[in-house]
Amino acid sequence: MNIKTELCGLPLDNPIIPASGTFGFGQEYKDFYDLNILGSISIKGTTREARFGNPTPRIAECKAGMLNAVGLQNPGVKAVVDIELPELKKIYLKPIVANVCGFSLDEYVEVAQLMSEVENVGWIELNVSCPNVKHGGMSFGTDACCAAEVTSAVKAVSKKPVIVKLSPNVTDITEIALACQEAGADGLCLINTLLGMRLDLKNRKPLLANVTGGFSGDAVFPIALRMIYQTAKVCKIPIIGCGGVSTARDVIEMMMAGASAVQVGSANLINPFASKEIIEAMPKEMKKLGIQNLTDIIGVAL
Amino acid sequence: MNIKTELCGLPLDNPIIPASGTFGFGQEYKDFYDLNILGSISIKGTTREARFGNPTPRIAECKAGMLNAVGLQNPGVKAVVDIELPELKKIYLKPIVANVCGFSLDEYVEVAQLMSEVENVGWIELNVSCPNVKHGGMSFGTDACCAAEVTSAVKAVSKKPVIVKLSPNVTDITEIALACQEAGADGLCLINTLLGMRLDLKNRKPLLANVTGGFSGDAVFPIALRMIYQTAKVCKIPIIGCGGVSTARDVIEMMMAGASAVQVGSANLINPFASKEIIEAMPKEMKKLGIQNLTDIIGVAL
Amino acid sequence: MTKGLYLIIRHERLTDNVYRLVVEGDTSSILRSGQFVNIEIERFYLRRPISISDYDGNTISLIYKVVGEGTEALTHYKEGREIDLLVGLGNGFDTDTVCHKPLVIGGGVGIPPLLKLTKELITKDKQPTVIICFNTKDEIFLYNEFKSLGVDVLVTTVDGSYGVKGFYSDAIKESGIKYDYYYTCGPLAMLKDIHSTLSVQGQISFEERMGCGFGGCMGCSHKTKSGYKRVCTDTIINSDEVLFD
Amino acid sequence: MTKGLYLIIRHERLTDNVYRLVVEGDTSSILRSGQFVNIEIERFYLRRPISISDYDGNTISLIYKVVGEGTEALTHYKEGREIDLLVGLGNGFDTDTVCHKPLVIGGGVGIPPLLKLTKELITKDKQPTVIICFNTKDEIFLYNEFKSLGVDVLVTTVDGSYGVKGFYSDAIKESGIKYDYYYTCGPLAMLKDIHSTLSVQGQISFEERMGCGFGGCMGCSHKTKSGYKRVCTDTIINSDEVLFD
Ligand SMILES: Cc1cc2nc3c(=O)[nH]c(=O)nc-3n(C[C@H](O)[C@H](O)[C@H](O)COP(=O)(O)OP(=O)(O)OC[C@H]3O[C@@H](n4cnc5c(N)ncnc54)[C@H](O)[C@@H]3O)c2cc1C
Ligand SMILES: Cc1cc2nc3c(=O)[nH]c(=O)nc-3n(C[C@H](O)[C@H](O)[C@H](O)COP(=O)(O)OP(=O)(O)OC[C@H]3O[C@@H](n4cnc5c(N)ncnc54)[C@H](O)[C@@H]3O)c2cc1C
Ligand SMILES: Cc1cc2nc3c(=O)[nH]c(=O)nc-3n(C[C@H](O)[C@H](O)[C@H](O)COP(=O)(O)O)c2cc1C
Ligand SMILES: Cc1cc2nc3c(=O)[nH]c(=O)nc-3n(C[C@H](O)[C@H](O)[C@H](O)COP(=O)(O)O)c2cc1C
Ligand code: FES
Ligand code: FES
Repeated sequence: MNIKTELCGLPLDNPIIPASGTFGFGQEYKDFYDLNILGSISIKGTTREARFGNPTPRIAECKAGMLNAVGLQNPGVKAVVDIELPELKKIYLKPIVANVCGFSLDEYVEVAQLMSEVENVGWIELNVSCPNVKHGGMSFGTDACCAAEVTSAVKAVSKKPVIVKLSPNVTDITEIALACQEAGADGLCLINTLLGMRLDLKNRKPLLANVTGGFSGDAVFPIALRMIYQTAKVCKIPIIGCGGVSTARDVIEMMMAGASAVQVGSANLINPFASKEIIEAMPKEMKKLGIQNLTDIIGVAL
Repeated sequence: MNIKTELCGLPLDNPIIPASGTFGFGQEYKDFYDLNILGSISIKGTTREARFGNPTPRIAECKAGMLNAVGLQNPGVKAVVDIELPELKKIYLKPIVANVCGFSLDEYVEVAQLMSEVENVGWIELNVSCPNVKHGGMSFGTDACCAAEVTSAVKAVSKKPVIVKLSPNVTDITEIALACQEAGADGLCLINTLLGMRLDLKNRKPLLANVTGGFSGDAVFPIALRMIYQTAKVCKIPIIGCGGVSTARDVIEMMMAGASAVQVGSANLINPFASKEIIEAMPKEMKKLGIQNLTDIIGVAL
Repeated sequence: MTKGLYLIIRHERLTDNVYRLVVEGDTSSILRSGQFVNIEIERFYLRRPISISDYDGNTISLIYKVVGEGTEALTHYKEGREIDLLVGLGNGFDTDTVCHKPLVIGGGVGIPPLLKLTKELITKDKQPTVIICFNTKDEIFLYNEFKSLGVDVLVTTVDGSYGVKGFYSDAIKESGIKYDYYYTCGPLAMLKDIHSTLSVQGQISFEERMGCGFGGCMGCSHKTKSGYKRVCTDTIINSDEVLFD
Repeated sequence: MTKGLYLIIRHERLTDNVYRLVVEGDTSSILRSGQFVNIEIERFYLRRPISISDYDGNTISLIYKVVGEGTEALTHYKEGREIDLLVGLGNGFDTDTVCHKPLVIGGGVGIPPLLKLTKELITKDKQPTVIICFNTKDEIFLYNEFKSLGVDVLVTTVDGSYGVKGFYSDAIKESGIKYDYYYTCGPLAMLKDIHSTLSVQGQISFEERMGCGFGGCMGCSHKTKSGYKRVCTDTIINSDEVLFD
């Protein structure tokens, strides 16, 4: 059984990548298992300045999922480049995915450029889809022109392949996806979180201080799968599938729908060994389904 | 404890309305319990002609939810008006919600007009959001102009309040909601199903014959709640909440977010007594939360 | 239809991946053989429909094959545990049809409902011949139960490892049995073949992916000569109404 | 941190809505009192963080209050059942600080972690005075456990139905106890009051809604004088670092 795959020309030992925001900068998981089993790691979304993010509560529970309104807490690109990435390199030897966010075109460009110069950064993941920050984030990802504009600006400076991470909170995901492809994106990651909300019934007000939050976890899988499928039908560039993945079967389903690699997000939070366990379960599930090479099934259902 | 509420000027004994497509025309449930406990009943989406709908499989399971691609199977408006509604009237004495669908503006208008003339129809529910039919259904609900156009055309002929049932598969629900309100809608129902998909891993192809289907059930609740809240913030007309409701607490949460009544859909399918059990549980949950009159909490969280 | 908690009083493995689950509870809503129950399985959103293989005043016997995650999870339910069922779904077999020597043909996990059916046919003084079809010897189940009813039971295996080698049709050919009607449940290919091959009338049991199991969702519709039917309410269709596409 | 299945060996009701759950399993990752476990509860997506009230070589004692659906569901877990825990989360109390007569102040379900803390303080030759605060007499729990350690235990109830009427501060006033440090866990209002009122240094245990409990999601951040901290990894903060907003 061969679980290797490839992403924008770079080989991956396996398709499993912990999703941005659910794996910090790797340090929190290093005592749980040897991270080098992972295909890659997508680091916490990074902005130019350090950010505390939104006030708490920032987390709410849902049936089969969760809301977060962290709001891009991160130490800022300088600290990430100077401290976090070198620290991560000590414990994780493969190229990582640098998740980049911004509140203006300039910020995206600056952060992406700095990140792309770091040796252990394999890919830039352009997060135009964070629903938890005002003026920026998702607003870039819900309009095809904006998404294209930021994509081509970042492409112009990036020394590494640029993967645009799309928001599912749109009427037509393929319109945005195609615009990014045309603007030069090397790949797409879908999906980021859906915009959701919960109330605190005792206090009769929104549970999250930020009012709304990003919905992720088991519940979102069928929506993510549909968007991957629709996008893979019309786009040529590779896709990272993401959203509600918690088993090896989910990974296979996303790859059959067109994903070349798969990110695991919230599942890591409720089971810190999730990504490792999924990787270890891949060969058994592949055998059951008669899959020899994982790359054989990418997009077979299209 | 007072569980009465009101919808577009008509009183409801309680806010619970089985959602369209999950309660047939009432007959399937009549042996399970006395339907007259229900606030109202929304009947299966009706079109001008009789329709078989989509080929099977039409149902797929998801974590915490389901996909359906029934595709508006119904006996056509004539049979509904002449047979189904009179039959329903024998077992259910209150006004019902007539869910109307079409493939053209004309069809919506014709079906709605015929329905609105039936005595036990209390409201017209304009389904501009069915994701399971090509050319029609959801395409009317994802564009503000189309939604407004069909709303005002139907308003012009309807003898009953017109509630527009919106699709959640849009970038900005408030834009569509406001357009409908301006076009004269008496109320809004949100949400219909989210567009989702599952694959059959053994056959390596989409599980549903229709490829995609409408995603409903527990999983969609936080998305529905967010859309209700966002819409209630900007619209003055009453809202029926719908999507993932399975408990009395869910009903209360939706009402606090701005819903005047609440539809229960998929929950009826996995527990045919769901709507009844929710109604019966309302007073106890209200007591726990110190709610005397249900109408007091409509929109308190806004 | 009854909804209720049923107590698992027996749960045993019959073959490598076929299990028998016997539960205790209200069976008053079961009116005919060929009806089914819809089982709630923890962590799964939809219920799983399984035919009633046998029943009496207060027990129901179900036989199921592990094909996916839901049935796999069900195997872990222990005796003594309670399980939420919708009971008495579907129309069931009509055993009052005029016939004397019906064939009862089952394939794989289509066989279970035929056990109670055969008992009913015997009670109504018909003389059923049972043909049960498997892939191979190791997959055979319910043979002794049918045998003990005192009827003729023919077994076929595709690989010939037990009984007649081949399919139901080979059993008919080899044994030369006479029949004037049939009842059948099994894989679609078998049903189609029976429908097009046998010259007598019969009743055919169908399967479809279900949302509810009791007629509420229109998820399971199929076309028949007399219009659209729902598999969950019209599980069993007279052969002259059946349309295969 | 250890993740594993822990066997429930005792589960009992202490007051109307407070329960003690004792589990057996690997405790090697628990390094200090004041750490917590994160409990997987069936049907709930997120785990529930509960402080370790006491532990030894192979058992962990948890005390929890029913406040919502998750803790309600937990009450139905029977002895003999296994439960999935992340064990040894959070930084825990530092009992090596230079002090001789620390106050240990707990309110409501902030009291549990203070039991093991008090034991540790005694082991380290400090002379703790314990103040545990409740609303009313019927809500009192752990009193005997603290008493049996041989330390002074003051109880307050808001309604005066037992012990000192009022709050922790009334107990200090009435008893005139001397102290040179404090450890506290309880409702936010109490923590704020302690922080602003007591003139000595201390350690304060915080709560926040958590996504993971081990530092992975940044869901639980709060601001301190030395920058942003995560409540799950820095549950307990020195009073001179604490910022209340
Ligand atoms: C009326 C009826 C009677 C049945 N009687 C029996 C029986 O007596 N013994 C037996 O072994 N099986 C029977 N089946 C088939 C049985 O329902 C499926 O094998 C079972 O639902 C598979 O569940 P799973 O979770 O293991 O599979 P999964 O593939 O994981 O299930 C996913 C979803 O697909 C549905 N599904 C999968 N296969 C089928 C199928 N063949 N038919 C309908 N839905 C399916 C499941 O119910 C579930 O909703 C019957 C089906 C129907 C419709
Ligand atoms: C570090 C830490 C230690 C704790 N120790 C104890 C203890 O020893 N005994 C005890 O009774 N309680 C303790 N709590 C509080 C306990 O975690 C909550 O009461 C519990 O999670 C409520 O769950 P629920 O499902 O009943 O409530 P729900 O309101 O239904 O829970 C919904 C969501 O909100 C979260 N939540 C609700 N209240 C709180 C809260 N106060 N703090 C954090 N998350 C919350 C839940 O974990 C869940 O994710 C502790 C909390 C933290 C953070
Ligand atoms: C707590 C949390 C924080 C997140 N932070 C980021 C982020 O910084 N950048 C980003 O692109 N996505 C972020 N996400 C989104 C995830 O990377 C992922 O796209 C989403 O959660 C869906 O996957 P899942 O269902 O597997 O969690 C975050 C998600 C969670 C739960
Ligand atoms: C099987 C099925 C059929 C449906 N048919 C219709 C329909 O005909 N018209 C309509 O407006 N909505 C239809 N819906 C959508 C529901 O009315 C409801 O909006 C949706 O399922 C979300 O609610 P829920 O999560 O409670 O199921 C259907 C849903 C299901 C599951
Ligand atoms: S399964 Fe719902 S109508 Fe048949
Ligand atoms: S709860 Fe996840 S970082 Fe603290």
